[in-house]
Amino acid sequence: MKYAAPTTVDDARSLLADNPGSRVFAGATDLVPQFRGGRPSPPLLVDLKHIDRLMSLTHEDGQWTVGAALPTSQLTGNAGFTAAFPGLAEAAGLIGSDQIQNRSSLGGNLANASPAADSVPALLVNGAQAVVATADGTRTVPARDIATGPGQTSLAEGEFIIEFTLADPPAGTGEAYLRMIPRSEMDIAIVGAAVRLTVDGAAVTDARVVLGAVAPTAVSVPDAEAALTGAALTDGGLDDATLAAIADAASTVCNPIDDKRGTIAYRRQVAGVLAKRAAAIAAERARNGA
Amino acid sequence: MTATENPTYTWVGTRPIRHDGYDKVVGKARFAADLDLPGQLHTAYLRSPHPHARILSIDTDAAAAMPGVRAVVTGADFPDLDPMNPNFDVSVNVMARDVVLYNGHAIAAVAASTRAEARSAAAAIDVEYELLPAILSLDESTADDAPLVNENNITRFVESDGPSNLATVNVNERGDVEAAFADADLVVEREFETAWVHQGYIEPHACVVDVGPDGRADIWASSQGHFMVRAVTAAVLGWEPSRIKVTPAEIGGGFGGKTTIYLEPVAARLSEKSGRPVKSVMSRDEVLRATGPAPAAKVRVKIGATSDGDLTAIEGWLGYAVGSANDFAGLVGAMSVASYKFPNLKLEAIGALTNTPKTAAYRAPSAPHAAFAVESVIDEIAQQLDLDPIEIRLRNAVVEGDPTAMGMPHPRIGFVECLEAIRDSEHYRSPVPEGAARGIGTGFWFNIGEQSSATVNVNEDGTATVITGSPDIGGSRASMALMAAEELGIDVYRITPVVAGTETVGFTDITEGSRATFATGMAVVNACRELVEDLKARAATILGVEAEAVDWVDGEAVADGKDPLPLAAIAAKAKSTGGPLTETASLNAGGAGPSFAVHCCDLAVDEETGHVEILRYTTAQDAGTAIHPSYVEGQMQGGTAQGIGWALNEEYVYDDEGAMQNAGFLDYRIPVASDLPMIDTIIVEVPNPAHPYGVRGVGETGIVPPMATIANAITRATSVRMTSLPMSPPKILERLGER
Amino acid sequence: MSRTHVTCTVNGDEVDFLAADDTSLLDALREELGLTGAKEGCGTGDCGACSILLDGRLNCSCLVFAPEAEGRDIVTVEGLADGDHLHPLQQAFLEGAALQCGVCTPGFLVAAKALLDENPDPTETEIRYGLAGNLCRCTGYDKIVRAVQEAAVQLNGAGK
Amino acid sequence: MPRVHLMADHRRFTDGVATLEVEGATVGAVIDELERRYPGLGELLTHGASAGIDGVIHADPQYLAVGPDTDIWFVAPLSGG
Repeated sequence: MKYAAPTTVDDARSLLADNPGSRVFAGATDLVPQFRGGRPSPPLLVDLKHIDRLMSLTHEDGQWTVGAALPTSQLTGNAGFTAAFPGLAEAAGLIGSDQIQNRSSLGGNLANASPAADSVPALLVNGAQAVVATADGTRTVPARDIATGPGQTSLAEGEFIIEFTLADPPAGTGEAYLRMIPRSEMDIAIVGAAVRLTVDGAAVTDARVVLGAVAPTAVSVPDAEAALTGAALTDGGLDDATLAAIADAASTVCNPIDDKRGTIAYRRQVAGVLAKRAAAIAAERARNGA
Repeated sequence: MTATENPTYTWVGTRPIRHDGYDKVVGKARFAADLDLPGQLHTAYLRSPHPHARILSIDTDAAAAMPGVRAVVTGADFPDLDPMNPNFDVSVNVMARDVVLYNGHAIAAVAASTRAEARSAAAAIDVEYELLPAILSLDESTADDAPLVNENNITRFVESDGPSNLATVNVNERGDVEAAFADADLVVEREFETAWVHQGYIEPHACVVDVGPDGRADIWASSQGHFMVRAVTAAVLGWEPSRIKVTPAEIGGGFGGKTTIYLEPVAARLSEKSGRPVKSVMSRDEVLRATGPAPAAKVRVKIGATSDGDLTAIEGWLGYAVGSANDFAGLVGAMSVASYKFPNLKLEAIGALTNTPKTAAYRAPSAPHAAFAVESVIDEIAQQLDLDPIEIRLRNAVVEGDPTAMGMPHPRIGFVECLEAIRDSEHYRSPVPEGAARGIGTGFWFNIGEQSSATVNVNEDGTATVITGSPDIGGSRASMALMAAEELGIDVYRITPVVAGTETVGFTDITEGSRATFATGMAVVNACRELVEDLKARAATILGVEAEAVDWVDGEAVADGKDPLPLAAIAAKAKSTGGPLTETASLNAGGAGPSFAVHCCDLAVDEETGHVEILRYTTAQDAGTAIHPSYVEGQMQGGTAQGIGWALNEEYVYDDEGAMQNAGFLDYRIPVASDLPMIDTIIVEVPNPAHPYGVRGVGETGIVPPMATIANAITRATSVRMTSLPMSPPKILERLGER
Repeated sequence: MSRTHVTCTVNGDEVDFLAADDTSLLDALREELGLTGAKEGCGTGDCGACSILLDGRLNCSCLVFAPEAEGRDIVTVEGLADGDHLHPLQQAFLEGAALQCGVCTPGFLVAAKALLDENPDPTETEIRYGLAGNLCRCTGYDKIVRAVQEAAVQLNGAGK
Repeated sequence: MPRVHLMADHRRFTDGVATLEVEGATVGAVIDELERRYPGLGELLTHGASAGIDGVIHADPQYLAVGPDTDIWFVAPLSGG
């Protein structure tokens, strides 16, 4: 297995074109365990961290651009970004230890296509767009269209994610991400739940709810979004009926599996609990931000 | 030898910086995997993907022809031992012969110039299997028509009429339990189960082996006992032990799991075949798939009590799933639950074989499973009788002279003192925090003595070197130095404690059973006492007085009318007074004192997710005498943390094919720092009369109480009695849903 | 087998080595440079025993490919002490008995340094979460957390 | 004579008797006498038991001297972690 560290998107593109079967990587936090687990290694590893564009974080004209290979510790360490996207920052900050945080990236977390990826539900509730390097240019697609199943993506051979774009959230928006793990750290989510709410005065005007680890890919919960949209918001937060409806909707939309990390029944039940709790936090944040 | 009452010591009980500490904080300490020899080869193993299969053929030709490959071995390269040979099971576990007994069982190993080459070659070995029925649980193993797990297994310690799935049986009985249950005011009976759990040492097994052209082997190994490594490696190879020299590397944790061997004979054979040194290091995946977990268990316990809270009878059946072969020396640990004065008792423990990795000792082997059950039932009795959980235990606690489960009377023990220490602690006296609940649990371990040797040399500058053969897992060198400093009367930093190899110190058994500070410490004390006699005689010569006129006080020879003669001055005249100052002592120590512990835990349960948060934890344990209190606390805290992991999240997850699904630290979830609070320690000191300083040994007991302590707190928090370990969030939520 | 020539700074010294491209930085440090302080406990980034600083940031060296070290600045446990003068963390670990077997200790020391570099006055909870990537099976973490607290006091008291 | 205490699973050799007096100046001699009286029992005690004497467990007790007032508890062998 050879290693290459191109410094431009074009160079990376050429390396991938010239070496079929190659893999791009940023942190390799998933890749190395896969190799050690016996997964055949590719002929060439293309390190994306030397391409400035993939390592940058900018905020211009109401839009954040996050390099796909940027270590998540640099996202969580950016005060502007964490203020704008507290839930996404929380999610990014949950990917493994401090050691992992200095390697893991949003691009890797999404392109690895683990159903349990922490940052993905939070990316999706924020409507992130992925800018993808193609064989001869770039294309921009919703982040939600990248992962298609466990370990499967819509990226063609030789394609890789350059960056994500996220529009500034409207005033009165709050978001939150919660996950369930058996320990307090270092685990893969058994369930993850991201909620983003926008409020106008005393009611929710826009709601997005996405769950992780309960289906082959991160899934939206339209019924929860419907229950939230228009829901009243008081000093006490969302009312119990709305919270119950969110929990029900989240549990219903699950299509989880039994595995070493959790059972179907457990994931279903806890998906509802976390969706409800994340909604309550998002509502609180939205009120404070409104 | 008896311990002094209320002794006042100069060094014993102090907390010096450990002598090997500097090397360990600057990265210089040499663990086995840190050693490299010129020209060394690296190994890779082929391991069985099936839990039980006959090996029809192994084709290693392609592997042997691959780049960098210097040697390949299979079971055919090792002699077949007689099944009654005590090392038979280890021999088969090291390398499968005709049958693989578990998924992960070693089938072949390759030595090559690089690890990558070795791995590629191992993968190119072609094996033909005939699958055999696999037993993956205790219930399957003990079923009437169960297929045999291991056709060579004969039940130990009882008469046996042929191969069986039963590994060992241990029955203890007194009084009449049936009559006692009939008379009891309250009888509580429950069944509990526990999962396979791993010792989880951070250092994977490793060794470097160099077999020379003369056929002699040099082995550097991380183990709990290098004389054990020598003996067992020799047995597996069919060699005389003296052909092998074992140098102990630093050991990166063991907890019982390194009281046996896996790699050394294979590396030796590969070195012999290749003529090159061979370094063999397991991956974490191999550690979990192929080295010693502790048994899974099923425990049924029935306890009777009077309405006043007197425990009148206990009946218990304790079944342990011990894996594919058994060197699980008895199940006496299961009997450690008899911490109470049950007048009537009937306990039966069995070990049953399963097509899973051969189990190995893990801290207080077999006691945690049993204590989980018994301490849970006693707590339930306390709740039903509305008694304080400590009061009911105090009321029934064994004291000196009360019988153990085996009937033998207890020596002086400190159970009552530990219960009182928790009862009187700030933790127990403070109110339970809002939203939390408190649990109590106890445990004990017998501890063992065994053989140890020590040599003490006084150097020409008046310093001393203390040489023992006990691998130092948790700071025992510092304890040896403290005891020597106390005896010799010199500064602890003027003593260099050394763990020496098989050719440079007398035979010493494994560091296990909390015996190092106890038994090896006793050898050190004995050697020092002989040395002091010699020093006094030399001083008499120098001072020109009768030997009887010399006393040894604070590191000096003292005689009436003479200036005191410090040790350094005597050392400087060693040559002219009879030659080098050195003494050696060896012994087979009896009198290891049992150590009891009582734990107290506050926790909160998230009733919507089943997640448990440990909020506060206090442990009181009888150390006899704490030679180095910091490392006594460390043993108490470490055992407790392992017990908390066992209680909450640790378990082997197998698929239907017997393949471990969580063979890594990501999904085999040992506690991380943020899972735990500070673990407060109360060292109780009830000296062991059989040790010159009263040492009991503290390593084992700490892991025994946490499971019940936590279960009892969860019950008090949720009104649900958890009977299955681990008490992971899914299991707790499921039980909460049944309320 | 072709090997790549890598030049980098390790513990203040410019060094170079040859390594196959798929060699981990951990293996390169241990086998090519003889720096065996960093340990392999898992090889998958889950235990932290191989922790190093890479351009000042905490990393598991088992997850870093050796060629990635080209031109970078690396600090291992061997580089924490200033000559014979131990780093306050090392001293606190010794005095506080914050190690038993010692195999996780190098990783903890490096991780704790990274933590205190970033957050000189961490709370107990911050220490526990900051060190959650480092597994210790011997101590129950109690004495490790206390040693980091003590080292923080020492470092802050030194006027840093 | 030394008093011998048997574990429950060894009492089937003795018709359920748990405690008996057995002649012998050492534990080994006592085991030999037990084997003579109850064929098979001595073999199990030699290879599958430790002896607790005066509150102290001995793993290899063969040559330990015992007196007329000694209680010998045969217990399953013990190891540790």
